[in-house]
Amino acid sequence: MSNQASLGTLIRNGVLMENPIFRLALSLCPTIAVTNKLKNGFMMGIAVLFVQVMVNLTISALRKFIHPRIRLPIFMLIISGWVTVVDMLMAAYARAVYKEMGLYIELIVAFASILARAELFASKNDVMPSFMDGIGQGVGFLVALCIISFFRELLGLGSLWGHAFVATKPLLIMILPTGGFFAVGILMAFFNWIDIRFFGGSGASGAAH
Amino acid sequence: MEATKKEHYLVVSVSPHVKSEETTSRIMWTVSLALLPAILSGLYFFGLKALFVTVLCILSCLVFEHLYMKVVDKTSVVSDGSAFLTGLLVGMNMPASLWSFSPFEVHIPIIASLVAIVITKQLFGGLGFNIFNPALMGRAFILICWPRPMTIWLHPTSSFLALDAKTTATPLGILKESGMTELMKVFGDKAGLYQHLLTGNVAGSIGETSAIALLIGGLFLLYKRYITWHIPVSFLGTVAILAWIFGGKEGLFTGDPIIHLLSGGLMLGAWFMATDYVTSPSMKKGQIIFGIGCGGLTMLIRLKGGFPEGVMFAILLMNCFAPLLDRGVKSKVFGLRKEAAK
Amino acid sequence: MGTATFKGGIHPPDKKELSAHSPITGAKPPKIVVIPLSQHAGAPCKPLVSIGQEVKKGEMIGEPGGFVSAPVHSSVSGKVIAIGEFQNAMGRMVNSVVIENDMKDEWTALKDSPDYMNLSADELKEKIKAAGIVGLGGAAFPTAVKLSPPKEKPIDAVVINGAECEPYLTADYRLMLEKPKEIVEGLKILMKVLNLEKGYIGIENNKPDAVAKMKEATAGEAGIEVLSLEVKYPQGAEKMLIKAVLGREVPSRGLPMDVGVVVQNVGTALSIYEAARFGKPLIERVVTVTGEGIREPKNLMVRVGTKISELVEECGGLKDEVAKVIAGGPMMGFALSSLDVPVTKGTSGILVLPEEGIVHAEDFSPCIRCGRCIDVCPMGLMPSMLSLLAEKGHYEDCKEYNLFDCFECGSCTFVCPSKRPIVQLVRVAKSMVKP
Amino acid sequence: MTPKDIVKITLNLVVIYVIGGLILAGVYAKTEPVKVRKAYEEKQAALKDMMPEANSVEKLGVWEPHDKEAEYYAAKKDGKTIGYIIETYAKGYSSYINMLVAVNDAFTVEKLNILDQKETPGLGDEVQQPYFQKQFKGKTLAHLVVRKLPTKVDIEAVSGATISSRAVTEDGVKKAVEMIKDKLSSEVKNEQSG
Amino acid sequence: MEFGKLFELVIAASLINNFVFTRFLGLCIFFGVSKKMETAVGMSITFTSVMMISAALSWLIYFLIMIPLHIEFLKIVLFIGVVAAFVQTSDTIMRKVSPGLYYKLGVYLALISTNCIILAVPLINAEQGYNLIEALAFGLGSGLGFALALIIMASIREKLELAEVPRPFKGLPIAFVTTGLIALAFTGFSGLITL
Ligand SMILES: Cc1cc2nc3c(=O)[nH]c(=O)nc-3n(C[C@H](O)[C@H](O)[C@H](O)COP(=O)(O)O)c2cc1C
Ligand SMILES: Cc1cc2nc3c(=O)[nH]c(=O)nc-3n(C[C@H](O)[C@H](O)[C@H](O)COP(=O)(O)O)c2cc1C
Ligand SMILES: Cc1cc2nc3c(=O)[nH]c(=O)nc-3n(C[C@H](O)[C@H](O)[C@H](O)COP(=O)(O)O)c2cc1C
Ligand SMILES: Cc1cc2nc3c(=O)[nH]c(=O)nc-3n(C[C@H](O)[C@H](O)[C@H](O)CO)c2cc1C
Ligand code: SF4
Ligand code: SF4
Ligand code: SF4
Ligand code: SF4
Ligand code: FES
Repeated sequence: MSNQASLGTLIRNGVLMENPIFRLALSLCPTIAVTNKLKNGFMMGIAVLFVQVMVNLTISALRKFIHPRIRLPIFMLIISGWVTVVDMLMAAYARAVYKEMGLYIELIVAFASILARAELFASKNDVMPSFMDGIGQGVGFLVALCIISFFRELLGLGSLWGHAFVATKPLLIMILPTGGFFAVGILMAFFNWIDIRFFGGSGASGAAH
Repeated sequence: MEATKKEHYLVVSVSPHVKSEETTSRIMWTVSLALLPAILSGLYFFGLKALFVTVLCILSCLVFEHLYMKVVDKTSVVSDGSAFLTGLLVGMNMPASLWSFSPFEVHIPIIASLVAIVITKQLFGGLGFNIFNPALMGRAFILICWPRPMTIWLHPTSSFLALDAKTTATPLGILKESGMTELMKVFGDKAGLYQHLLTGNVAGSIGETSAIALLIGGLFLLYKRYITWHIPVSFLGTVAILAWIFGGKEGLFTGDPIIHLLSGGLMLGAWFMATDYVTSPSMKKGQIIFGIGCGGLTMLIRLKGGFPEGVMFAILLMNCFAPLLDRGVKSKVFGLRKEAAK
Repeated sequence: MGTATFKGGIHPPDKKELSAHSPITGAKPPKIVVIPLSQHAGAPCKPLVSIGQEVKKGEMIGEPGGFVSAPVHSSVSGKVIAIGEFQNAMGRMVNSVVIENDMKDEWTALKDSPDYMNLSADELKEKIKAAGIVGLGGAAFPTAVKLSPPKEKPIDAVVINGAECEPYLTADYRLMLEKPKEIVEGLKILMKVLNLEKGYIGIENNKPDAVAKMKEATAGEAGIEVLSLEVKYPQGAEKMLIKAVLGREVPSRGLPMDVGVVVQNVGTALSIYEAARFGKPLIERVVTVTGEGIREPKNLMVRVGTKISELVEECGGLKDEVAKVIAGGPMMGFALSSLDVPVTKGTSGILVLPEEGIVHAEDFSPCIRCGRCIDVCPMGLMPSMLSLLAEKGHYEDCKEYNLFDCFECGSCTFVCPSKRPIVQLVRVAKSMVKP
Repeated sequence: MTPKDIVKITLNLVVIYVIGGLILAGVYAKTEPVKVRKAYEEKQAALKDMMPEANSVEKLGVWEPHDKEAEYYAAKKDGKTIGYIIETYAKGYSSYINMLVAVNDAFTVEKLNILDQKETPGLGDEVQQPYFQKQFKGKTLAHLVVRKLPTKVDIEAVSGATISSRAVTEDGVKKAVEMIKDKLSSEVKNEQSG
Repeated sequence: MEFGKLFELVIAASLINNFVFTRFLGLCIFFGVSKKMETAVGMSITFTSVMMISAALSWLIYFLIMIPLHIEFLKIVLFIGVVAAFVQTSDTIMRKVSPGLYYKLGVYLALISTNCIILAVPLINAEQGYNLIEALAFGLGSGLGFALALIIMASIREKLELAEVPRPFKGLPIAFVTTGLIALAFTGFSGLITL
């Protein structure tokens, strides 16, 4: 990705073409673990967005200063620092959500997608593009989480953001593990289908890991 | 001689030039036939409602299979009988109570059929490629989605047209929740219980209750060599042994294996569902391990787990291991000794 | 039941009654013979004649082109009218000598040896070699080569293969009924050449009269044993035969000589006797012309090079317009695209299936993993996996499933309920990878 | 690695650690009190909610249902004990069900509040529904039994979830009431004898 | 009794609360390396051992250093540091001591250090307040459960290679659906042990 790429392209890439979840199959754990409710999915997305942006900012700002030999450990340190910040903030101010998905917030630290962006983009670019890249990536993640959790909550609980539409639970399994895997699998297939059908793509999603 | 040559049209194909009469569809239809005694017994005890549910499942499966083939532009092979058999088995695994329109519950068997045919079978490449037993996956799916309707059992009545909905618990349900004494209270004595279990005069899924009818069908398949003894015998044997050792309340070796053998979905599962070619290992040694695994998991769930009945989950869990068993157990190649293997 | 056998195998309807009761008769002398110079496994022959040359019956017309090869002789007396590429039964073009029969049946001078049993092993082997004898059981492997095992592989038994397990075929059966003595003599020659004490004759027990005849013929012969074998295809495949008769397992991808055995077909044994006793080269063989699609099934003594169309004609012609004509048996034979091809040393039968007996290979369905093919494979392979891997182009992976142990007997394909062309797929895979 | 590199790396590490440590410590200092305060408030609110008429709740002690730590409290109004609130765990169908039980000074159940459970959605988790929890008000020890048929006197099971219902009623509430009754009477005894 | 408890812990961690099928941890690696049996087995071995050792290491750090110093809030930073450092060290040691083993398993080590599951075990141990033995048992159970999931999945995916999966579902989507179905089968274990 060159520096000339416009900021808009950067965001579009993150949200659509290189969506960490549907196209790259990265950072899958929270994708399934917290997406049984729209609210949880959204909060997770926000948390990741925040971390990604802050990490990109920090790293691009410090990139000239960091010695290449200890690049990766420093990156990890920075990421875990920001995750800790988010973790503490949520523990204090978003307690209900945090109680349900605290572990997965802490696990943001190990998201391959965050480290990958830091390494591939932020460590080579200026603050502003890195910021935009972070937004693009983070929003992509957020959108994916919202799509998945939208379907799962709607089908599984018959509600959205906690507001029930029907008295029954239409397809309870959707909020259970099986439903999470189904939702991601079927959405991935759907994007592949679009790719094949309208863009003549190969439909092969997923770089390993 | 020139004339002879001109007159004749010679068909050329590769050897062998003769083939056996057996076909895939004949196998599927014969297995369906072997299920006839059990389904008749189900209809006898659960009446018109059972008929309704079973037919609904069969039709849904056939329709979904056909529609899927149309959507993906393949030639529909509904006549091969495998979708019919799947539908029949889905139906036989449903409680007859699902016939109800109010509360509206007839969508449940339809969704089971959808999951069976489209998700479990066709998404994986269709006949021959599915990893999991379609009928059982369909059932597991709806059990999780609608646990309440799926655990409401009609009382077996002999009146075919009865539309009342008297419900009761299954023998295994009673055994799990209240223990043997309660079971004896309901059925009088052991002999009475065995008799009920054999004939099918107990609550349960439509096609699972009559052990004797299922046994007849299973032995028929065995006789026709459509299945081999390996899976049923190792499955049932493991259940019997474990039930005897761990099934008793008074300590080890005091359990009653017969109750466990005759009740629940065991007979249906061991003879007709664990033996599904597609989802079980193809080597005999693998099949025996598969059967033992099914038996062990069944008893683990029945005795220790959260569900009163474990056959369905046991078979599905072992389905996960079938490809592994096929990979691990290979045939003994003629003239190839272990150390000689290159 | 005590009858010897192997693991696996199938029981196709044997249909032998169509021709079992018709004695071997000489086929009408052909007007023209087309004699391929490559009728055997191994190097083709070099022609010894030229166009226009007169040849006698039994005269050598092609000399061996290498160590694994066998000479070819004229089966008629007459004039060479062409030498060139002609189609053979497998549909391949092979170099052949065409001879016009002058109907005089003049033999070349043959070397008679009434005291053949006193000849040395090497002399006998030389006679067999000169007579151009190859295995008549199928692969047409030069017999003299088989009889020269390397030193490190001592041979201790010879087995005469009278199984004739392919459905329909009755050539070996009629030979055993009609020429038992000669076959036993052939066996004794084999034992002498290989310096053996023991010889066996294995016959499937659906031919009790042949078993009885051979027992009678071997009465009083020390060291020769006649065994009746379970009726099961492919009992006659040499690895299975050796397992059944001697209980030995030829190692994977090995040869019978690896377990000290030589296997020869009954027809081969007869030819060996005739070569040793009369010096007669291999110019004719028994061919069963049979099947529901032919009017008069027969067992004929046919000269090598006779066109198959002539045999069909002699047996009353085809019944249907559409038919399948097979050189060999129904399990392993080749379907002919033309009847205008010659009988060779390896042609054991001509089978005509009528229109309604033809199974179409095109409409097959996915493997349902029923395991029937695994149960019947005599080699203990997993044909289901082989066919699936080959179908999807994973040829290399076929080797993990012992692709090259398959000898294409067709048992798996016979039983498959999904009608999968397993053998064909195996052949494709074999052609795509190196062993 | 040149000495210059080593210096730079050390500098790197020191700077990052110091800055990072400062930021984290700062956030920690800001959020931790909030977290602690909120947790405390939530707990107080929950306890208060159990006994609305009480104006203070006092911790009495700790007990260990199913080896898990749980507290019990005295609810006071104007210094006078009007009831007790007990936290407990019950062994349910697939999880331990965490709940608060409030009893008045006659050991009649005032209120039940299920705090946390992971029972089967759609079945066992119905015990969280108000219609089930409301049944407990006014029940004495003798009536803390589960019936599968409609009942006004005892506790009616959630249909299809007898195990969870029983767990809440018999393993949870009943044991909690028995425990508090026991503890208090033995205290009384102790006081009398001491 | 103590032993029985530990056994329950191992069973619960490996089957009932299987990392992949019910806890949704380590999914990137799970989908990434389950394509071929060989890699799945290599990963399983590496994984189970790393899991146990890092459980022990982080337990020591948490209970002997962090709690006394009241710096629990740094647990994310410290755990990832410790685990990454440990993985890095074993990488170096393995390369020197046993190049053969390194050749086989080295690549998995590298994958593990950036994986969420490696952090999950210490975090859950800390949250549950397990003692050292329990923490080890939990690490073992989680590792075994993950290994089981990987190996099952690899055998299934190798089989699916030959199947006519509809094109949009080829590759990862069908792997997800498969995992969903396995997870459904694994619900059979629910209620086995109350957690
Ligand atoms: C599947 C199969 C079946 C065979 N059946 C017979 C048989 O029934 N009789 C026979 O003589 N040869 C049969 N053969 C050929 C034998 O394996 C063997 O090559 C032959 O007996 C050797 O004798 P020959 O060299 O004299 O032909 C069969 C081969 C195969 C692969
Ligand atoms: C390449 C090749 C080499 C062979 N070499 C020998 C040999 O050295 N000695 C021997 O006894 N048979 C040898 N055979 C013959 C086989 O043992 C077998 O009899 C022959 O292939 C007939 O096969 P059939 O079973 O299809 O008729 C050889 C066969 C082939 C194809
Ligand atoms: C999928 C499934 C989940 C279940 N979950 C629960 C549960 O969470 N709580 C419970 O008490 N019973 C549960 N059960 C039912 C019990 O096994 C048992 O059948 C039930 O408690 C009997 O209650 P009933 O007599 O009211 O039907 C479940 C059953 C199934 C099939
Ligand atoms: C012996 C036998 C048992 C079968 N059992 C089942 C079964 O339990 N469930 C099912 O959906 N189909 C069953 N089938 C039908 C068929 O194999 C199944 O639809 C395939 O799994 C579809 O690929 C069975 C077929 C046979 C021959
Ligand atoms: S079919 Fe083959 S093996 Fe069987 S008898 Fe004929 S030539 Fe021999
Ligand atoms: S089938 Fe196999 S053994 Fe028989 S001739 Fe052909 S290659 Fe040789
Ligand atoms: S053709 Fe090959 S795979 Fe099939 S049965 Fe014969 S030897 Fe086995
Ligand atoms: S016989 Fe045919 S359907 Fe059966 S396993 Fe073999 S190849 Fe598959
Ligand atoms: S997010 Fe858990 S392994 Fe990638």
